[in-house]
Amino acid sequence: MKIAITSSGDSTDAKFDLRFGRAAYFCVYDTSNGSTQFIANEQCDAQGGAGTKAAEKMIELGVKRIISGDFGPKAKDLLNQFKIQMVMLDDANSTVGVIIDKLSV
Amino acid sequence: MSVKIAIASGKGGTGKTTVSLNLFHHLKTQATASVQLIDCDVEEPNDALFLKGYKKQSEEAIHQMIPHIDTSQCTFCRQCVEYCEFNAIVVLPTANFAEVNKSLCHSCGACTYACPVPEAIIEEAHPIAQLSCYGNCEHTSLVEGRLNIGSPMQTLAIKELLKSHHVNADIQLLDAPPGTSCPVVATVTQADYTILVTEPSPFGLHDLKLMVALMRELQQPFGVIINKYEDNFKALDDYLAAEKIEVLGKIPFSSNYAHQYARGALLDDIPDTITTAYQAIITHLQSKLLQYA
Amino acid sequence: MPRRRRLRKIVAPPGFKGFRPYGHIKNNRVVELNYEEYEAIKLADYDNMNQEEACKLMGISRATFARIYESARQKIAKSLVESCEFKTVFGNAHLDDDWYVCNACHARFNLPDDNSKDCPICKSDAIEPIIKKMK
Amino acid sequence: MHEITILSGKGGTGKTTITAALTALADSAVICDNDVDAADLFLLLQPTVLENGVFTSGWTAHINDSDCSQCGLCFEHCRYKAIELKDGSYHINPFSCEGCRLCERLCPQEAITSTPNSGNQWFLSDTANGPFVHAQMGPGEENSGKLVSFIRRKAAQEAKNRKARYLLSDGPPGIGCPVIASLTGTHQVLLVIEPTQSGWHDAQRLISLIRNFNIPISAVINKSGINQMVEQEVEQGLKRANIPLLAKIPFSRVAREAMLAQKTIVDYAPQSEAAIQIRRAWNYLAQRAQE
Repeated sequence: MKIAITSSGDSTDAKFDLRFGRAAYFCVYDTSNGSTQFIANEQCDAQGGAGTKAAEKMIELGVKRIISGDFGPKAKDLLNQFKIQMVMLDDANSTVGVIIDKLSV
Repeated sequence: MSVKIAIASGKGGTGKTTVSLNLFHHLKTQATASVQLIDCDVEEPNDALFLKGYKKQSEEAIHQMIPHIDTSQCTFCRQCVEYCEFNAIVVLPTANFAEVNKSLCHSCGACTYACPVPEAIIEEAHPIAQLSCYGNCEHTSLVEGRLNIGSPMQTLAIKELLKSHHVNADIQLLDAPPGTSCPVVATVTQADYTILVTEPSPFGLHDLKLMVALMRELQQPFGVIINKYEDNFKALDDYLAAEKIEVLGKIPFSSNYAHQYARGALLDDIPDTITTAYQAIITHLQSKLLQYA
Repeated sequence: MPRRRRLRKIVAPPGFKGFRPYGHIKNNRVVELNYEEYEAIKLADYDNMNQEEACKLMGISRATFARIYESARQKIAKSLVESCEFKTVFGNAHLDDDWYVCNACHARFNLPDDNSKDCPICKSDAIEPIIKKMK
Repeated sequence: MHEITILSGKGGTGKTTITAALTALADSAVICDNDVDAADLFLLLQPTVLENGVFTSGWTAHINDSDCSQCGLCFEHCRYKAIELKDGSYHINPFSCEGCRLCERLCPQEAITSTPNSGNQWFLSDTANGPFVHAQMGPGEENSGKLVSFIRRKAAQEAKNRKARYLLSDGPPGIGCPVIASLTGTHQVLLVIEPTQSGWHDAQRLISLIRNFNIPISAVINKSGINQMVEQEVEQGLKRANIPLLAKIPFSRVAREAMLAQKTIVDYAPQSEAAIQIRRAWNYLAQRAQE
């Protein structure tokens, strides 16, 4: 299964990003082989519609679960329609790596 | 032929509403032509608060046309997504999914043009604001636009408001929103002449300068009314003289009148000094009215 | 940075969308009652709990409970006296159908497919719905 | 970092004057002027500019005369009536153009190009009361909401870099797009209410907007004493809405004198009733920030 984690940088040492649509990067973690892939969020500075565009990208990537700080109403609606699991963590100080470690235990 | 006069100011609280209402009131008593007040401050309309004698005559919605994608017709070619500059459209070919986000759409029509299928995108009306008419007997004296809370489409609401058939008097006073950005442009560009209301303070002067720059760039004729006038702020007089800006009048500061404003009783027992000031302004304005009518 | 919202647990959402007064002169006034305000009234005045128990159940401090409860009473009083309709609105409660909270790691999540019933982060099975559904 | 946004609904209620006074009271604060449309805070803070830049937002189309074949396709399709026929040739009125770029795509001659709007400038400055992020809009520039979001991000970044405790934001008037942009993510809102009918009317509309964002609100009454009846109504209304009233700042000439002297009230007349009341409000805001 593919899990996306919002990240403020392009490595597992980067801090978890609490924003979804305006996160700097998405880390796509594949549970089948433990690989991670970092995708830059082109829309993070978009003037509007960043959340829907991010959700659109997640759907295209075939992600089944997204871990972020919060989801805006537009993104929530869209992800709900595609049965993608949303997980909200209040963990501003963890790195992406720490969150992945939690997942693989 | 009707004349439209906009009342604007860069800064809020300089007295746009007070001046608009007073001009309306004094014009009504002095002029034979019909006069209407149009409240274009759709975010915070409050002219109606002060015109207690008038009854609400009618109310209707102002609409925005927002496209709807019919997924049974759509071929999911994503052409509309490509055309939409506002990120308002989501199309997922793999999932047969296509949707327009209403709060992001600017109604530019690019998607309907982009779409190769004739009936796949159809525009539907969505309410974004309320238009209300106030008056007595048959005549409508005040037309107010009121943006629905949470809607970001103030400029569109103003444009639609000014197009309404209810706006029809010989002299139309447009009470503009504060600031110098697009909602203000939408108001003053519809007007034949604009009155800038300022106050003698550093804030007032700074914002007046911005407003003057805007009016010059728009090439719209304008004049200035100094509200709450007191003698101790020379920088404003110097600026107006140096820039050769026409001063239509000065309304003296009156603390009694400020108390009256607070109560909402702007048009009862107007102090004589103030009435005199407005009568002078109207005399001054008459030449403009003739020029632009 | 998004603001952290304190979670307010709502045990059962109201089974209605609002109340309307009857036999009065029509007006357009509406009072909006938040779900959490509804819940506060229900716990305190229907289930007869004391504030101590009620605030624990809602997962909020006692002061916050008192504030919500007071506001609920004022709104209901206003609605009665001024004969205005009242509506229930979401307020600060998470009322999405299937949102859960993990008691072990405090992650909040939804369960779009019904297969897994464990916390997606720590795999704990100590999860509970943020709102128990009305049966 | 804790962000406090000062809003009023109606313009001219004294938001800027009060924000300026709060900046003098807060230690370790970054200041941000969100009222980009009529940015006046800098007049009181007298900043020294450290950094500045151009903020681009949206597009404006332009027709190249020599390539235009006068087909009128753009004129026909523009929903904003931004394309005008003047002296036999088509021109784009930049003030009406919304930047949808449809005309650019339609033009068979490729005679239309769009350029990013660059009339807006942002500044990072130093003031006696802390770092200050502000902006200046080009006249008639579009959509200040995006500029507001931008300078708020800038200010938040600055607060993070300097490890500032507070971010004080002077908000725009109204309830539209710029106000919504200044609300997202703020920790608490201070309402400045003028006890006049229109001041209270506008504040109520603003309160229902803020409620959608679940942000804690507190309020001060400015120009207190201007009308007792309305003031009572405001006080009761705030009580009903569960909004704490922190201070009542009397209607006096001190505010105007301080403005003419280009100083904040607490610096100009620290013993005045106004300064005392503002200090009281700040104590509450600071305490709430700790919770």
